[in-house]
Amino acid sequence: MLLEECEVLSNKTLASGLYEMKLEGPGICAQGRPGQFVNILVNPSDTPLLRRPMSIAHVNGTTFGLIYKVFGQGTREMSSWQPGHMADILGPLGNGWWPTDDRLPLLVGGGVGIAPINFLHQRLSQAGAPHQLIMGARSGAEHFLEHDPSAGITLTTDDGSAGIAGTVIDGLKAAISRQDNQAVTVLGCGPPGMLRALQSFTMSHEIPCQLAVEEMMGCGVGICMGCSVECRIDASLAQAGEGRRYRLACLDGPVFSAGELVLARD
Amino acid sequence: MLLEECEVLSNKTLASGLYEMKLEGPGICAQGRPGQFVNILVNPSDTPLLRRPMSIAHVNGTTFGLIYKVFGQGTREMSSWQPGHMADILGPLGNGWWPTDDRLPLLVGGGVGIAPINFLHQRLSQAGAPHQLIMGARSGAEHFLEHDPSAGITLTTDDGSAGIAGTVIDGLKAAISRQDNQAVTVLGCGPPGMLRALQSFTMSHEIPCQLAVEEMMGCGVGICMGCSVECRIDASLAQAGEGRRYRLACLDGPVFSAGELVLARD
Amino acid sequence: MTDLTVTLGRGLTLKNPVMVASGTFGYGDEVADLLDYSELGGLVTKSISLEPRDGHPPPRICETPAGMLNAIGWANMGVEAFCRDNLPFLAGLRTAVFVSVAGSSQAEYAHVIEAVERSALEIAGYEINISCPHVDKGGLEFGVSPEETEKLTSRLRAATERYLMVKLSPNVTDIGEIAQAAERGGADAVSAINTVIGMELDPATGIFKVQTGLCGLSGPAIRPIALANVYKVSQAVSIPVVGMGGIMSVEDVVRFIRVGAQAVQIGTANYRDPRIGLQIARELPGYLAKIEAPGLEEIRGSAH
Amino acid sequence: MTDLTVTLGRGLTLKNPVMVASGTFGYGDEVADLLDYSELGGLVTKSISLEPRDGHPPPRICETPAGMLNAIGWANMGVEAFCRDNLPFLAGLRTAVFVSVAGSSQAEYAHVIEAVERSALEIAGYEINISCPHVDKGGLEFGVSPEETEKLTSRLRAATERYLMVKLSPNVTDIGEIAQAAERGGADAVSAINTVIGMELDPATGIFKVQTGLCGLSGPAIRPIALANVYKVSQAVSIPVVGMGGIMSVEDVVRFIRVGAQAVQIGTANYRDPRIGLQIARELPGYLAKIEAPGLEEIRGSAH
Ligand SMILES: Cc1cc2nc3c(=O)[nH]c(=O)nc-3n(C[C@H](O)[C@H](O)[C@H](O)COP(=O)(O)OP(=O)(O)OC[C@H]3O[C@@H](n4cnc5c(N)ncnc54)[C@H](O)[C@@H]3O)c2cc1C
Ligand SMILES: Cc1cc2nc3c(=O)[nH]c(=O)nc-3n(C[C@H](O)[C@H](O)[C@H](O)COP(=O)(O)OP(=O)(O)OC[C@H]3O[C@@H](n4cnc5c(N)ncnc54)[C@H](O)[C@@H]3O)c2cc1C
Ligand SMILES: Cc1cc2nc3c(=O)[nH]c(=O)nc-3n(C[C@H](O)[C@H](O)[C@H](O)COP(=O)(O)O)c2cc1C
Ligand SMILES: Cc1cc2nc3c(=O)[nH]c(=O)nc-3n(C[C@H](O)[C@H](O)[C@H](O)COP(=O)(O)O)c2cc1C
Ligand code: FES
Ligand code: FES
Repeated sequence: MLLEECEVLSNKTLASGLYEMKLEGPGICAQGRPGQFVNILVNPSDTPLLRRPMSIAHVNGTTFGLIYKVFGQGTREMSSWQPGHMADILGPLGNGWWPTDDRLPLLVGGGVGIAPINFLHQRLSQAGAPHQLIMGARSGAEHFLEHDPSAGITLTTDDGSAGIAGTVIDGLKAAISRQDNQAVTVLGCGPPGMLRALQSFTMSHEIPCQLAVEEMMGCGVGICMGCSVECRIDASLAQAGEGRRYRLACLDGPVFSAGELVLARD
Repeated sequence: MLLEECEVLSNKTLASGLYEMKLEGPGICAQGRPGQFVNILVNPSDTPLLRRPMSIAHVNGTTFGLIYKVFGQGTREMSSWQPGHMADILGPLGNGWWPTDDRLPLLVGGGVGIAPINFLHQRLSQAGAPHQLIMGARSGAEHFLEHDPSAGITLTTDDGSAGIAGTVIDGLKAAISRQDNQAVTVLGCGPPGMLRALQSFTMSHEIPCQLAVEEMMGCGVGICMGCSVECRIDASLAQAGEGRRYRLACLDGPVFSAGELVLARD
Repeated sequence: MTDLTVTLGRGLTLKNPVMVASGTFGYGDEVADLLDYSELGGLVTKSISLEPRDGHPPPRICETPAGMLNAIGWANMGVEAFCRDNLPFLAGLRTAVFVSVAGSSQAEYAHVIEAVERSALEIAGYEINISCPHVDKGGLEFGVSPEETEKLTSRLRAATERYLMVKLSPNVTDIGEIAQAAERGGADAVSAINTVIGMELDPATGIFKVQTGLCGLSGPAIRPIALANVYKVSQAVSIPVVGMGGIMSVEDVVRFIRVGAQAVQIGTANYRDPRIGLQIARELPGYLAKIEAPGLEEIRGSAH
Repeated sequence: MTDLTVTLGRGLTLKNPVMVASGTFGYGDEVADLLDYSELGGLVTKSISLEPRDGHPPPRICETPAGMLNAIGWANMGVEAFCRDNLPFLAGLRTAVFVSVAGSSQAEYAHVIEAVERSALEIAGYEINISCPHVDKGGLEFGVSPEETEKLTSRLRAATERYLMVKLSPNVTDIGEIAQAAERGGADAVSAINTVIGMELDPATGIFKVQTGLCGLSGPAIRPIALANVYKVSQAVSIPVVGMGGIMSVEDVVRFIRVGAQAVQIGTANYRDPRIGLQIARELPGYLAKIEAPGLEEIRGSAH
């Protein structure tokens, strides 16, 4: 974890409603792993008060990328940053996805969850590790990759304007059907509804699954205890007084084993 | 008084530490008189919360100008506005300087008080009305006019780098000495110290004087009662229960008769 | 179009729930150039005392993070001049006008109301500002004591048949207890919150930014505090609650309704834009439609 | 170089007046990568209870205008695990470490202190978080009652020879009265303020932004409230006062000193930048020189 002054190298529209920012950050690039995030100080004034967490979306040499949507004041201001702007960034934070033996990784991303999934896809591709990528969006305009199942890239859209019409679950089923019996594991990130769908699909099909969650974060480094995530307590641990009902998204996550998570509230 | 969406036409450095902004505002231009001000919404967020009052510094057709210094967040943000920016502006507000019979007006401006004095100078010049202008600053770099006593323009600087070395009081004395016995009146605006000096100079020399004050303003339109200015209560009015100890800079001023003002605190 | 009328009891109905708060809309016609007052749900005047009051010396206000501090000191012209010079204009408006009443003794509050009643001008009623120091009780504010609040309310209840709303201070351990005291005293409604006690100073010199030192905080900074207090008050009483504190938008109005407010008042936001109250009133039907709320009644107190 | 040391009584001296506040710096070494803790004037731990506590369900925090709300619910590992796993690291730091103590009964507070004393680790002392609900008293917080505050303080005074600081809640009518009760009970210092009660909700759905509904407001939004409270407390007691609430800069630290604080704590600002405390400590001599203040002592309580 380090605090780095990062120069904005570029900042532009990537797809409908989606921006991509590239920043110079040698320290963050050297340490960053897929699933980790950075925490960005939007401006030195009192509003917005807290940093904004953003997943690392790719790393090239000493340059890392973010892929983000404009939601409110913080991301709106970020979208106005010009090349040359110096951003105060804390990272890399949290724990990423962990290696998965011999199983074929099926990467599933939706919403802004495509950002960390993109980084994971990049790293696996660079390592020549076989995997499948499934990305979901409402329409084709929100996608920035081409639907190409033969190259392992499956897109889904709610309106059917690109790739498979349907949700990422439909994309996931299609990708699974293409594997002849190879054991798979699902590595996912996306909005709460998608995480719940992935959790119930993988649990009912007994597929190992690791999900990255998004929680409101106060600090991103474990000092506010604000980013609690409800977890199923293993009965034996609870007995020993070691089971913690709530874990911290920033320190213990944001990637958790799907079986561990209690995903209740939107 | 009206709320006008004004387009920024230009916004640039006028002299050291001083900016000039020109805005399109037909309504404000039609009504504005020297000594009146406008109240500017800096941005739609919660900080800064209140509008920023700025004197009208000149009017040309449907375009008016502001001359301002960067003090804090509000003026810093204003200084970043590009041509085309639409500003939410309330004005014109307050009362300006009032006519002064046959006396020769001596206009005295210092600090950002040069802004309304500049407008008064412009209007008197356009009307062909004789007057003298005295502008004070710390150094020549902060001036945007040329020292030209024969044309009625006297500059003063603390460091002597332009015009007369000294304060506006020295400039005022020089200007007075150039009048052979013509009755004069002083119309001034500037920082608290300068206002106090002008007040005591004019009172001790029995020169009529009208001063524009700057007070913290909540609203600029008389609905918060925040911009109180202490005034000497005329004994006869006080008896009748009509004298008000505090008057409002935004409604009753910002121009007051110097004899009326109690200028205590910096 | 959604029905925005709000019934407050004692036969009083507002055309919409958006009023403007005491001390934040002047005496009368200051901003009449900018808006048609009759589109407002209601208007509360500056707090009026029996005699004219100079108010506090300058500086009276300063800005703080997302808020502002003030100590105006109930500067006002006194009830006599007010009834003569300003109230006729206000009483002629087609909106519910409440005269805010200040006093330093129970008798003074009563005398202010009696003077307004004598003027025979048609107003909706009164808002009682109990955040005034009680000189007979060593300067402690009426609003911090349930006993004083109840006594004052019942005395004023006897002085008028008009609507009587008691405005609560947030600077107490248990605001629900004070609200209940006002209810027992016969108040038709309570309004909350008045400003939160605050202070600001120049670090370089130590000089208070507002001359009195201790003064009152308002604006968006206090909105979370106001919502908590209105929530507590709504749980404590069965008379209507009028909510305020940091309202800047139609979303904020709906937040206050959801924690139990019957109507709301807008204060500091008027200084940014005096039209904000009627703009919000105009936006309200569209916003309710957007969130699929049939009306105000259906969402009132629905926070969970 | 200006002398920044601060004497707090009971033989305790801080190397500078800038501490970090309870609950805003984790348990121990979370941010040890980013800064050298020994440059801090002091460090207060998260509030520790006797048994482990899960804390409140998510969401636990939300942002507000220039502030944030939280309801963490004293999530902590319990004093036993804390003394075993975290306190050794903290006790090894060259800065004054205060263990923040939470409890739901007087006995629980005492047991926490006894457990820490048994660990025989070298710490500076304790900060008593009296904003905890007293289960025997129907859940009313200790900190709203002068009697409870005095009783609790004297009981804990008997349990330790170390420094005892009582942390006051601003959610009371008269904070000076509570501060005096702590002083009577034998506190070495009082610290103020804890968070201000607040609430936020989603206007579209009515769902609380923080799961508990009522929760605690912190950050720059409350700084004027904190300054007012520290000012009042400083007038009320003669023991040292440690000030906090919304501190973001060296100017803010000086503001608190000027209203009477002996030292300060930084809370929410740590979330923006965990180095802020030591950065301010480094800037302090330069700032004092700039405003021509010979030292802290000369400006303490100088607000006017
Ligand atoms: C670990 C993590 C990784 C993330 N990665 C990405 C990413 O790669 N791309 C992307 O576009 N978004 C990402 N987000 C979400 C992003 O942080 C929010 O969209 C952003 O903070 C919104 O800020 P705002 O000021 O624009 O909006 P606001 O108006 O503040 O809020 C809009 C929404 O964002 C959420 N939000 C606001 N602040 C935070 C915060 N401090 N922590 C978490 N959520 C917050 C709010 O709950 C709200 O729903 C990530 C969040 C987390 C926790
Ligand atoms: C009638 C009037 C006319 C003015 N005309 C001009 C002008 O022509 N050119 C110019 O440069 N300045 C003018 N000022 C001063 C100008 O309003 C302040 O410099 C500006 O508000 C500072 O805002 P800020 O956010 O940059 O600074 P802040 O950090 O907010 O404050 C810096 C200083 O400005 C003062 N200030 C802040 N807000 C206000 C406010 N709402 N009202 C009054 N003072 C405030 C503060 O007291 C402080 O001393 C005028 C002020 C008044 C009252
Ligand atoms: C400058 C100013 C003057 C005020 N004067 C009064 C007053 O005279 N009487 C009163 O009851 N409340 C007064 N208030 C309090 C407001 O009516 C309101 O209760 C408070 O400001 C909270 O609402 P807001 O955050 O929307 O401003 C005043 C507030 C401000 C900012
Ligand atoms: C997320 C969070 C958790 C906190 N936890 C505690 C706590 O466990 N014990 C305590 O005494 N105060 C706690 N506080 C209060 C702070 O220590 C401090 O009193 C308050 O936040 C005001 O200071 P600030 O505005 O600088 O944050 C907490 C504050 C926050 C924001
Ligand atoms: S965001 Fe602060 S502990 Fe996780
Ligand atoms: S600025 Fe509000 S009354 Fe003058």
